Amino acid sequence: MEARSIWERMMQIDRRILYAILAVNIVAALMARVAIEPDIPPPVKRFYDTIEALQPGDMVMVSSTWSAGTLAENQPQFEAVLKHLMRKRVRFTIISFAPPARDISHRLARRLTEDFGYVEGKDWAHFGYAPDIIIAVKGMSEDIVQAIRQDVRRVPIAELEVMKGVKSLKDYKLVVDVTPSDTLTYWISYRPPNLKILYCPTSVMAAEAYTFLDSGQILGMITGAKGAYEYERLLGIVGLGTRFINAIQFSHALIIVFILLGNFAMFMQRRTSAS
Amino acid sequence: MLFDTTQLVVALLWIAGAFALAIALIPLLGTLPPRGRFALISFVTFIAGLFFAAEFFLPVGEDNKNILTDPFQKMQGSLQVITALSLGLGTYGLVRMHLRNAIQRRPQWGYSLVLLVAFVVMAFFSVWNTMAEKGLFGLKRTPLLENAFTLLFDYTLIQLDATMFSLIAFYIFSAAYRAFRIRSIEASILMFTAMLVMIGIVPLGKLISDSIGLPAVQTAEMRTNPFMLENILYNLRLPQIASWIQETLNAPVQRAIEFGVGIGALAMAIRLWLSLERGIN
Amino acid sequence: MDWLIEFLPSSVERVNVWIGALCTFAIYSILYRENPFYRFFEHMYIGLAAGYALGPYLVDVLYRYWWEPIRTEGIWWLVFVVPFGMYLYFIYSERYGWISRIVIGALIGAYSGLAFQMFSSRYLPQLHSALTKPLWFPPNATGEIFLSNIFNNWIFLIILISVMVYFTFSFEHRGAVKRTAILGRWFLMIGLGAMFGNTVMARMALLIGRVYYLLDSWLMFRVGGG
Amino acid sequence: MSYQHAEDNWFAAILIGFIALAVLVNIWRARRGKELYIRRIPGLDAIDEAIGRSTELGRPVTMIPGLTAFGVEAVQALTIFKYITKQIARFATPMRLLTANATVYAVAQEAIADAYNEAGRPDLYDPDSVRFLSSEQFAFASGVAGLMQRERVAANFMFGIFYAESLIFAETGNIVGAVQIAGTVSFTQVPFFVAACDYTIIGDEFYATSAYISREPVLLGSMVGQDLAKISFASMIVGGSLISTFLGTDHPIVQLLGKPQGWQPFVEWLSQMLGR
Repeated sequence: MEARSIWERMMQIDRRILYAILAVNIVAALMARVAIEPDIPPPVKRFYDTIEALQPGDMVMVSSTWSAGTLAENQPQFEAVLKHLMRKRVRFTIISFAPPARDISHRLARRLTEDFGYVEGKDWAHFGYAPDIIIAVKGMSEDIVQAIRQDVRRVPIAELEVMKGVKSLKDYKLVVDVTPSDTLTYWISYRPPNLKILYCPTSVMAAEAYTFLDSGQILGMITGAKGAYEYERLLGIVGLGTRFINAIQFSHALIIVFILLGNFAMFMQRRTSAS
Repeated sequence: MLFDTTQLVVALLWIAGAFALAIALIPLLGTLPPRGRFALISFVTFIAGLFFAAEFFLPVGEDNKNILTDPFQKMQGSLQVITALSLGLGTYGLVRMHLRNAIQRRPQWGYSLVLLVAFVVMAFFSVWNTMAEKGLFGLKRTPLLENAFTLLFDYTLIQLDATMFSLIAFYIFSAAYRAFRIRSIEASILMFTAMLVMIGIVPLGKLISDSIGLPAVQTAEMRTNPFMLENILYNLRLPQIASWIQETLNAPVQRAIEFGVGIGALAMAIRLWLSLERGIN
Repeated sequence: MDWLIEFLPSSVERVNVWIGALCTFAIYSILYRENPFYRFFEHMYIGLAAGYALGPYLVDVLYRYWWEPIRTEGIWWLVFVVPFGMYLYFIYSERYGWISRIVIGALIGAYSGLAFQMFSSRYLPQLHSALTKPLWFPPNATGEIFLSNIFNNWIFLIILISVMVYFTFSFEHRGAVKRTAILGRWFLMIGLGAMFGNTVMARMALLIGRVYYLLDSWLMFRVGGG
Repeated sequence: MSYQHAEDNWFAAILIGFIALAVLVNIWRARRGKELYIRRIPGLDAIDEAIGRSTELGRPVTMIPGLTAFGVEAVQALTIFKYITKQIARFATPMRLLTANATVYAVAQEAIADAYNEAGRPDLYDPDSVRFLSSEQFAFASGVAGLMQRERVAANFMFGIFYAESLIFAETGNIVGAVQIAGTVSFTQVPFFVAACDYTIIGDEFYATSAYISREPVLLGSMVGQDLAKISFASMIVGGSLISTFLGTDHPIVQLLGKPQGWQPFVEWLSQMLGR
């Protein structure tokens, strides 16, 4: 039997070894304490500038449809955006289009608002969960009291102090869509014409969104946990994005190295078998 | 209170009547010949589509509404109700299959049993939880419900869900090493772009560019004078390349895809609306 | 020692976290090989997911969009929605199976009808944006326009048109059209490459999220960064 | 920047009307027996080549419609699988069609039996060659991967709608050295297919492939109508860009082409022009 060349063995490496390499790489990178300053990409900068331009007391809708499945991507975004909104003393309301998303965003918002002295019902509110996004967005564009009726704590919307002077989505300045699924289409299609959209997708959906950034259908975008890291640097805070970024970038580096290695091994093996 | 009870009874009577009507119609429908069946299905399909289409196309008044705008909400709600019922259909199929496995003691029937037990327990707490939220039938959120729901949902279902999703990372890594070969021009363009984007969008890309001494900022002079050497070097920074790929090269590609998909979806909507699609209806 | 005491499942909270970790390891065990442990948790997962859906996606929807409007707003015609929606369940019947197609037809029709607003709102602003990219310094320039913007506008137009040409089918591609289409396919690969790079990042982030859970919540290591 | 109703810019209604007309008129023409032309896409040559190579090896061919639920895409994927089956039936190459959906499974059985009949080799049809593995994503994926490795398939065809499991199929096919052709409308999965397969049929090409094979009038007519729509989009983009360049980006004609509230300025401009 012919001895297998090192290249051949390299190409037929057990996949479990590869899995282990990836896992070790991620654990090590999560533990590492190095920080590299990022370059801020234009969509993140525009996101930041749009919120910076808000006046205290302006209304913002946060559409939060993520839950633990994509926590690593969406929680850093959600936290960074909320902190920025509260820093600007802006009023905001949250709505979810999936039940687990409601629970997780309400819990998180309650914890975050405490630090900024925001009072639920007075400075912010959670509208709970709406099963159908078309009904919710179209309804809220006309009349929020009618469409939502009561907040997540079952307090009637009309009695919330935060809703003073606010009748419908037309009185909002912005909607921030934090999402792992296709909620953006519905915000784009059914919102009132003047409501601006900021977008926090998981990275999978980011590439496709560039056409909307170009057309102005969305004004800014934070791409996954990596984007949250860039946003955290703009805000000058340390959050989950900062914790995850090393693991993200070193896993990218690892994959690139292994793609190159795989191709190199194939090339060498072809050369040796040809000669 | 009395008024409320009367209203409840009336509502229940209406619903009972509607069910009676639906059941009474079945034998009648059964007498339809195949051609009539197809005509009926096509007609219902067309009418359902016509409502939503007309709401969009009809002229609107001062308040930005036409006569169909208000019923729109209720129609859309009905659509949701029917979709919800179809969920029951899928659940029924799943439960039926595994019940059969378990009862007939087919191979691996133990796992079917696990599935059924998990289903029944979770369904019980989930429905209870939903009803308690609405205060239906006087149900409340008790500590038992809270604890059971936290355990089953937050610490089991959600964990399993997140882990299932994250498995793909391992597969991607393994596939990247074993399957992504320079086999054609296309695959090479794709891989090369992907690698540039992957390194350019993370801070490592900036670090690499900085360490080989490329200028870190674009001055006003460089903007107005794009052929300056500094400006060319600046644009060769990995973050700048990645940004440019995504915003200038990728955006028009995505838009062309969008147009193709949008036109295709519109054409398909028209075919389905008018029941022209063969093999489906 | 303190760490060990805290680490062990000694409170309800810790038991929950341990169960979460157990679920995670059970699913990851498939990476080694298919095994009964994995299969047990996989079936549990399917059962739990199906059971959970009934609360929010069936009971809640029926309550909100059917029962409540009937009861409180008195919209009586809604009573017909559920009985006729139930015709769906005839799908399992040999004799009356076709009746379920009436309801499916209504769903298909409705989604077709909704397509028109979606088409207008989603694609027309993109069309408008595609044709407001001046190919030279325009007469009504608002704000600064640089040569690089003009250059990028040309690239945008060329890529957009060539990819669209690639996706035409009703005429023979030959000569210049063929070359444009081939170019279009190559440009397409650039877009797909960008999607690929971002997808890798997303998947890695989700895995990192799981590892973070194990390190932070389960092992109680404070994970650093920065 | 959004459309609540067609009145926001009647151009929307005009454009939709044009596309609907283009599609319906061409479907009508095709039904009347008019031979509509659809070009043979390169993907089809790739399919034929893969069939040729697998018949030389004599090992089985796998066909996977992914997780595609029964619907338009499933019907079209089966059209393509039927075509492939007819080709390999002539050389008696064994085939496996693996599904994750019970309805697709039932329809596929019928379609494959038909294909063997039409190829004149009903004796070759083995009911066990069409299989329902599992409706669960990864259980299905590991089932497919196992089968591909055990039988060392020579060619692997993947057509339909795919999700994250696409990677596992493509990687496994690669390991066993199969010729792989994929065709999907799921753009998020296309990168994986391009990187790991020999040829990938992308987006609308998938519909064009099945229209080409089946010669179904509705599909052909629709494809031609969609092409007209695409050509009109492209010409509006080129024309609009020129107007933007020479007359400014806020010219009424430019506003008409897709901008919400763009109708009114256009009508005013038009009446001014006509009045002069």
